[in-house]
Amino acid sequence: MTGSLTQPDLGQVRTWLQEIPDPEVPAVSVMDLGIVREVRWENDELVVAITPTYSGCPATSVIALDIEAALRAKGLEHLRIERRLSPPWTTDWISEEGRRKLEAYGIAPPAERAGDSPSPFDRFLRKPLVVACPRCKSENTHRVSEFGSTPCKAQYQCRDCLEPFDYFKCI
Amino acid sequence: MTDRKEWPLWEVFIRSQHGLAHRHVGSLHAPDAEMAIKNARDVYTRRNEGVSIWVVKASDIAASSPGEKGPLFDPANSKVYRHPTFYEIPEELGHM
Amino acid sequence: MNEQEALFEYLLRLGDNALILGHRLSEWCGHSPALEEDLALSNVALDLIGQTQLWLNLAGEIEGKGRDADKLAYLRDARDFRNLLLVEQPNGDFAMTMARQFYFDAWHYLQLQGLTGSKESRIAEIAAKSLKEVAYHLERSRDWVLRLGDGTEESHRRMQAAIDDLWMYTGELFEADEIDRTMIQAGLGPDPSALQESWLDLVRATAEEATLALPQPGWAQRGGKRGIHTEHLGYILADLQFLQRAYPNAVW
Amino acid sequence: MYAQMVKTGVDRIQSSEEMSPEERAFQERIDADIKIEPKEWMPEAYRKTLIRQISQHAHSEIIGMQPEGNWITRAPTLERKAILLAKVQDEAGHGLYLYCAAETLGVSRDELMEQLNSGKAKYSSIFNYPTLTWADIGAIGWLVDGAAIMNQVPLQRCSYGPYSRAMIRICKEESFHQRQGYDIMMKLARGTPEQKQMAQDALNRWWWPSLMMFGPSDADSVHSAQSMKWKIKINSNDELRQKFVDQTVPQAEYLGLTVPDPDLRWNAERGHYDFGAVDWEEFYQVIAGNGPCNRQRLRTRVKAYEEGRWVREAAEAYAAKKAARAQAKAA
Repeated sequence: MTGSLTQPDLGQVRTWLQEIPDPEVPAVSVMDLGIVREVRWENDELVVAITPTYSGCPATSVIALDIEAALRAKGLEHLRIERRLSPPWTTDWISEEGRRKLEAYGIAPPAERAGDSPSPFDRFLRKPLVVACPRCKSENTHRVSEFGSTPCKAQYQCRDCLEPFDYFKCI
Repeated sequence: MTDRKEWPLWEVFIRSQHGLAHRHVGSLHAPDAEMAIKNARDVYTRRNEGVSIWVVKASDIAASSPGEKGPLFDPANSKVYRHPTFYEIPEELGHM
Repeated sequence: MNEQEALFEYLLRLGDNALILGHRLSEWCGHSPALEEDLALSNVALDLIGQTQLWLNLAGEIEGKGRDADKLAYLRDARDFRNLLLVEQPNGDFAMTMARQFYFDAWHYLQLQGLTGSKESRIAEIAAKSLKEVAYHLERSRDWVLRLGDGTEESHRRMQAAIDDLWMYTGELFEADEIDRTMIQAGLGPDPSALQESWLDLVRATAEEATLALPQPGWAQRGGKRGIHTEHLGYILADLQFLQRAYPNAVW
Repeated sequence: MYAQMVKTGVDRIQSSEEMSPEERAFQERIDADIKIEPKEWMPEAYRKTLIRQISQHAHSEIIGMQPEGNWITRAPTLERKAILLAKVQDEAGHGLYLYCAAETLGVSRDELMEQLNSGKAKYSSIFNYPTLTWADIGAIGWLVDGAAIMNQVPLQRCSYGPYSRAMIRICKEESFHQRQGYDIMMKLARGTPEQKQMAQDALNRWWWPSLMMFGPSDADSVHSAQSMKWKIKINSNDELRQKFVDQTVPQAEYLGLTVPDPDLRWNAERGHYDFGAVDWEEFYQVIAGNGPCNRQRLRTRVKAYEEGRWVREAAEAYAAKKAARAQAKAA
């Protein structure tokens, strides 16, 4: 029995989770992405609730496994991963920290909030979405393809520095 | 029957509130994809059934032929090792 | 007219617009160009009937004379209705219905958007709920303006005729009267004239994409907001109110 | 029922020995409650009978929108208006599901519509009666939807996959239809004397046509026997009619209304109600096109269809133009 006798406080657990990278975008952690929805103690069992970025996301089981392994390494024996599908994950849950990390990694973070659906006036009058280049910050960019390396990303290119980059679509 | 054109048939897939994947719910007629999605919203989500809609032209669906059911699906029957229940794990190890 | 009286009148306008247009759209049920459209038009009508109940119940509450949405809808005469002339115009052909809907939806969206900022929280709440519904109405009516405008020769001709015919009823949407001004000052509702530019932007861009020519600004028909209607409203009410009038005091 | 007297094109039931190997395998699947799916082999008579039955059902939903649609603009309260509109809208939806189910059998909706519009296709006799008062809306919900549900619930188990799935969806959505009808009747039965009179009058006029919905006795019908063997018909007409009477009479009593049948009485021995003879001559006349509203209903449907033609064509033309533009841009 190597488990700690005292329960680590939840803040501590969150700090540990902060170090677990997302398997698909290793630059950001599962906390940054807002995949971890809740951490709580149920008597002596630690429960970590996670919401997959999209249902059927193949990375979900990997994430669950990573979390389990990391926390066990910290000496936590009794833990359970709870999958939470509702409400569905949205890019609105990516933290400010996460957005900064995405950009530093070369992925443009979502340009708008999914929560407030754009006015039909804006859409009809085609005020185009402004996606800034994560490298040179130019707003003179264009979409190359609706789909990037993963379904949640689109491919863009900067017209100024010519950098091709992924844009994290807003869902 | 004259050969007059009819709005094409679309198959509708809806992801329900708590469902995992999009599920086929039925079909409808619409002149184009945009209208097909909107019609699907009005036809198949009148009771708050969905959060996401896919439509695909029925004529664009390639389907397995029912007569080939045997060759297509039977071979999978013999690959029991693909199922987790195939393996016996000592009970003391707990969940794996 | 004090602020409360003005607010009552103002709520009647909101409720009556929804009621009368909902009534018109429900006339299509079973007669649409395609089954899918029967379902869609009914959905829009159902949204509008729901909005009617919310606005008119609130109006009755503000008035404080024990009238609820049903009493207001079923027991007022035409001169006491406050809806815009646009919404009471007959369905005509499908192009006419869709042109009327598009003109109205575009304005309705902006109006509701303004109302979400109302200082009266109940107004803001109803507006926020309705706004989502109307965003979808606008999508659909705009879709049809595009499809009919840029469809076949016949549909183009019909849609052009419809937007021409109804144009003179759109001026009223943006005119502010004493009641509007009271609402603006009290922070209860938006300035109708401030909505016109956005409305025109969208209507112009849509007409252009639909290969339609927008009429020149001209003489506007007005009066609905004050209870001076076209002849059509009387027939709508004869239909709408028949049972309540024929069997006074019955409960249904 | 919504599909009455569906012909199967057979004149007697084949024995197992007479069947071809395919037919035998087909019948064995049905006997084993395995669903038949669209592209699988099926006897031509099965396919044709299903098209007839499903399209009759669909046509009934669509024509059925008219008698109730009559009262949407005149509904007595905003809530009643919304409920009725939602109900008639559901009927459009159900027609649509059923046309789609029929389309899986290789017939287009346009073809089916044309059959309806030309008077060639049948729909339920019940919708050729007029709705004269608001109580008729209550009576339709209570009696007509009540009768329809009786038939539709077992059809959820029918042998053809798409039809069965459409039925499941329809039954789920229809569960409120009968209740709202009964609710209208309750309000009227407990209302003013005029309202009560209105309710009784509606029951008087709709009772017999509702019993006719189940169709004449098919105890000796080879078509019914064949359909039941194929599991596209589950119960006999008489069985369902009896069930309907047994269920409905106590409901009428609860409302304080009188069922217009002097011969109606409880038969303790049978454990069922005995009831009077249905006027089948009237039924055949209505089916043949001589009901009070046949011509009117068909004319209204044809008008909507013809007047919608330019709209459907325009949307089609627009889609084609848009696709061509997208292609030109890509090239």
